[in-house]
Amino acid sequence: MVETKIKNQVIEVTIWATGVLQDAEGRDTANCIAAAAAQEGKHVQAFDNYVDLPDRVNVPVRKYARISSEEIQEKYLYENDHPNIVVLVEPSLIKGYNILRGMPEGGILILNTDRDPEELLKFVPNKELLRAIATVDAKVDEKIVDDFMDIEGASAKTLGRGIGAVLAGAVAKVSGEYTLESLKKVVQNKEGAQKGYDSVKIKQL
Amino acid sequence: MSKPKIPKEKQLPEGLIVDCPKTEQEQMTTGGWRILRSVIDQDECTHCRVCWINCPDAAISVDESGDMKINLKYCKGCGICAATCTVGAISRVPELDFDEVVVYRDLPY
Amino acid sequence: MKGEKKFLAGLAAVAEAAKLADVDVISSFPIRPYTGLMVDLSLKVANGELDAEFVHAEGEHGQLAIVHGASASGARTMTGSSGVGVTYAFETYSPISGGRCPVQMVIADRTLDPPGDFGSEHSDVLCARDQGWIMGWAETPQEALDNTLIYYRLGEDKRVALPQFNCQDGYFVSHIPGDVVVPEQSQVNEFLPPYKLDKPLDPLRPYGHGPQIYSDQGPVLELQRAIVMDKAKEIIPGIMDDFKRIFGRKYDPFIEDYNPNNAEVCLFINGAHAHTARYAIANLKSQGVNLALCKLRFVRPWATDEIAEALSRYKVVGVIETNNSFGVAREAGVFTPEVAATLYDLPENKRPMLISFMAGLGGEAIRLKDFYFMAKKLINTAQRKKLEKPVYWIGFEEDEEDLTF
Amino acid sequence: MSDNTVILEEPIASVLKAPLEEQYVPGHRTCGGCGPALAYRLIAKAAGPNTIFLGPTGCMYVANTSYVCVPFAVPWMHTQITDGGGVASGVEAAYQAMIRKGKYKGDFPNIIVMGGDGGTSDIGLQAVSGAMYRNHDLLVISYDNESYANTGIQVSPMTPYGAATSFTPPGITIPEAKKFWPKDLTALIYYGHPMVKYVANATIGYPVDLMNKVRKALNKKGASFIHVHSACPKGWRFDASRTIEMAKLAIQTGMWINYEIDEGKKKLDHVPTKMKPVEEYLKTQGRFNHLRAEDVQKIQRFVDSKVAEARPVAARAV
Repeated sequence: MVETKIKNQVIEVTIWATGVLQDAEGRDTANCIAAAAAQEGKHVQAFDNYVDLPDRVNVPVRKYARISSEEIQEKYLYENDHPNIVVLVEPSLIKGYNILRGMPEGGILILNTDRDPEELLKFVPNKELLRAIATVDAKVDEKIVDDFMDIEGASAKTLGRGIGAVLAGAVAKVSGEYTLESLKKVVQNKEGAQKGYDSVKIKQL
Repeated sequence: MSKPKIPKEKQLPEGLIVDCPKTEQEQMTTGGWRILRSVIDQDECTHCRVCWINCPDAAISVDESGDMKINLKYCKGCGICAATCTVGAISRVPELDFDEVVVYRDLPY
Repeated sequence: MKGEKKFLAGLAAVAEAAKLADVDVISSFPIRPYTGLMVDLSLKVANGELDAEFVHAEGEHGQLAIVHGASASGARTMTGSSGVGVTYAFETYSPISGGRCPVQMVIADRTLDPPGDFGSEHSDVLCARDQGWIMGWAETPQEALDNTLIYYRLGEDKRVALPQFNCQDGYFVSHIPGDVVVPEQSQVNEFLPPYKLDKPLDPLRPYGHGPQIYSDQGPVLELQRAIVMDKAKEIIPGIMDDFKRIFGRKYDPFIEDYNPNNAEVCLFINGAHAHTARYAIANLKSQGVNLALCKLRFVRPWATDEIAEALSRYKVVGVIETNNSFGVAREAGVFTPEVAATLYDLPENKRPMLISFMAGLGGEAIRLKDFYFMAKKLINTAQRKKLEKPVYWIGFEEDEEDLTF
Repeated sequence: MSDNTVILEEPIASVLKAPLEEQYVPGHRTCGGCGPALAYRLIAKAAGPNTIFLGPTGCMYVANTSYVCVPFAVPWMHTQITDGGGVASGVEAAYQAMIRKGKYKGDFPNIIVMGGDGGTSDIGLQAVSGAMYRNHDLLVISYDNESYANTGIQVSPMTPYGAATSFTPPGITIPEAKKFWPKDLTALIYYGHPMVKYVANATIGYPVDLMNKVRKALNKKGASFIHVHSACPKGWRFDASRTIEMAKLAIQTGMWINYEIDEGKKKLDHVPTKMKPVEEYLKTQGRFNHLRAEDVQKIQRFVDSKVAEARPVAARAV
């Protein structure tokens, strides 16, 4: 039998947001993460969950970023089946959905809230999958992207203008998949990226 | 030419003709969408039914005693009820303040 | 044979069948040449011969929408069109077959624009051959009448539940009368049960028709339609047996293999021109030339095994393409690639050579001499055991006048 | 026309008298605060169980039936966005024939097309016009959220002048965003189709009025039409809790004029004697953020003339 390498190693990041209010921000967060990793020569993808769209006010929407040190072989998929990192742009979604679905052990959960990570852990029935839970308050004084032109299938008009930079900064700190410097090179809101990196509250599990 | 059989778990009704629900579509619970939960102060409520008639999700019902009851399985938390309440008897409280989990889904849909 | 003998053109014959089938809802829009069908039906409705709702649609798209809604509600329906009318309604074809509504659409072929050409070319409805509809052509008004009843029976069968294109060549079949036996109502009642839908649009039994699906459910629905198209193939022979028993007329289920003279070469043909081809075969016999004919009865479902079996008996097959498919494989019409694929799995010694004849395009008549020319090319190829040229455009070939074999 | 007709009780005197039963039940993926969903619910409530809905493609198809389930207690069928009027005509024709021929024993159903503004005023207009012209016994609803919302808010003929959509962004060359004035769909339907006995403009801001108009329309023999102004938080860019406020504000500023024409008699409903300036409406919605003072004035002039035109009773001899 010929020995075949059958697994393509890809770090999967799944971002959950609420429709309309955070659709563009969720997409932007995925774009920021992918662009930062690309700065370091990684192979990356960022895309929307197709069936979540068209988005509706308050409907959960998922955005995906994928990072790999080698070329991504299965590029044309609809979903991240096994997210290593999960980011909730809207923390309330933690109550309603199995946000860690498919996560391999040792995953990371980051929520956009001013609450403490411990407080939210009670809503995660499968918390044994996590190596860390973290919270970062990205919602304060950051402008929500509010523009019709930030729509699925259209080009990204900006990168990291709003809270996406803050969340991507937090992801950099908690996961170490890319550096804050790489992130700052790609986002407009450089202060936000720094703030996310500095202010994220991490609880190691 | 023989075609593969469709396994039971994948089968769909021929022509995609599906059953109608009677009172609620349980395949599509939307309570998990909610960021702010509406809470009715029953002492203030005048039973005018304005919140009930204005709910796009039919998530408010009138119980036997005439009280308005919010169906948290489906309420998306839009806040129309609070905005249109004639006596300001409905407040909106962050969902995360409640320990109670009403709907928990493996997948959004 | 029971029934009343009449002298009717193809569309008038279909109108008789529609009346016998007690159609409930008809939708019309004028376009030549199929219009005559609706003229006859409107009169039958006006004078009370047929109790049906006759709805004047605002276009072919509307015509199809109307029969879609009516069929989903439990009514037996008929509509029809020609040429660009057929393509205008294109959006509706897949939703109708996907919703498994067995509407019947009568087609009297007409060349697609440009420019305005009334002639019968099959390209109009052949565009829609992949939309999940039963499809086949009638050669004569009698066959048109019979096909109407056969298609309702087939399409409304619960195991199938598919819409049908009941096609005939415009003008040639639709307008030129022939002898037709119009069967008795009792015969039709025996052959064609009333249309009964399991899940109609009915407030007494509410169902939701056609919600959105996930991407991974698409294949299931596609496979369902593929399976019932297969099922149609499975039950067609039995329906033809029943038809013969009740009406006394025999139709080959899928392919009419006409080879009275043990020929080695054969024409593969669809539609009206089979009539002339049969006379060409007889005339050539008197010259010592043997030619056979395979006439297609159903384009959908395509009977791969039966067609392969029939064509495997010949050394050379000439596919007559009364349609065009610009830039297609082998650069002829839509049948050549289908026939080639059909023959592909035959062992080499049973696989005939294939020649395409572009004939009857724009509705041009195919004359006896055209068939003689085709015969010459088939026989020459058989004798030389070598394919010199895969496609001939009738009317444009240099040696068409030379009919020496 | 069939004799198996059931007459719906009208009028519904107040919210307290509205039926408690829902035909459009909870469990669907429409926006939080969705105006069209509220319209659907009120229409279904008024129509009751003996109803068949036809759903041309649009938000009220895609959001309601994603995925593989429906939120309707009554029969519903998807139609293409082009052919709601056509499919409904076919359903109506089928019931006329089947009841007459003894093939169906139930009552003649209420047949309602729930078309969006695109599915009724634009790509679906031809089919709607066909149904109206032929006077099928059915009701066409245009739930008007003033855009092709399902595909991400693209301009439709009902989009107001000056509104931004994802196909009409404001820019240096086109500062006012949308450049055309919307169609007057109700007038188009009424004055273009002489057999139509009942048309109305309604809004989710006045639910009892809407429900009564639905019942009145369904109780007519023949085709009727109701244009329902349905505020859209996603497309108009306002907070979802303000849907009803937007609907009412549209009435108060003259951006929406509620009326009915019942067998030739025109009656205005809930139209204030003194209008608020349109600016009060425009400033509440993100889609008008870019408007300059001159654009607002232009819209004000347009609305003034529409209001003036609506006021006199223009009756058609029947």
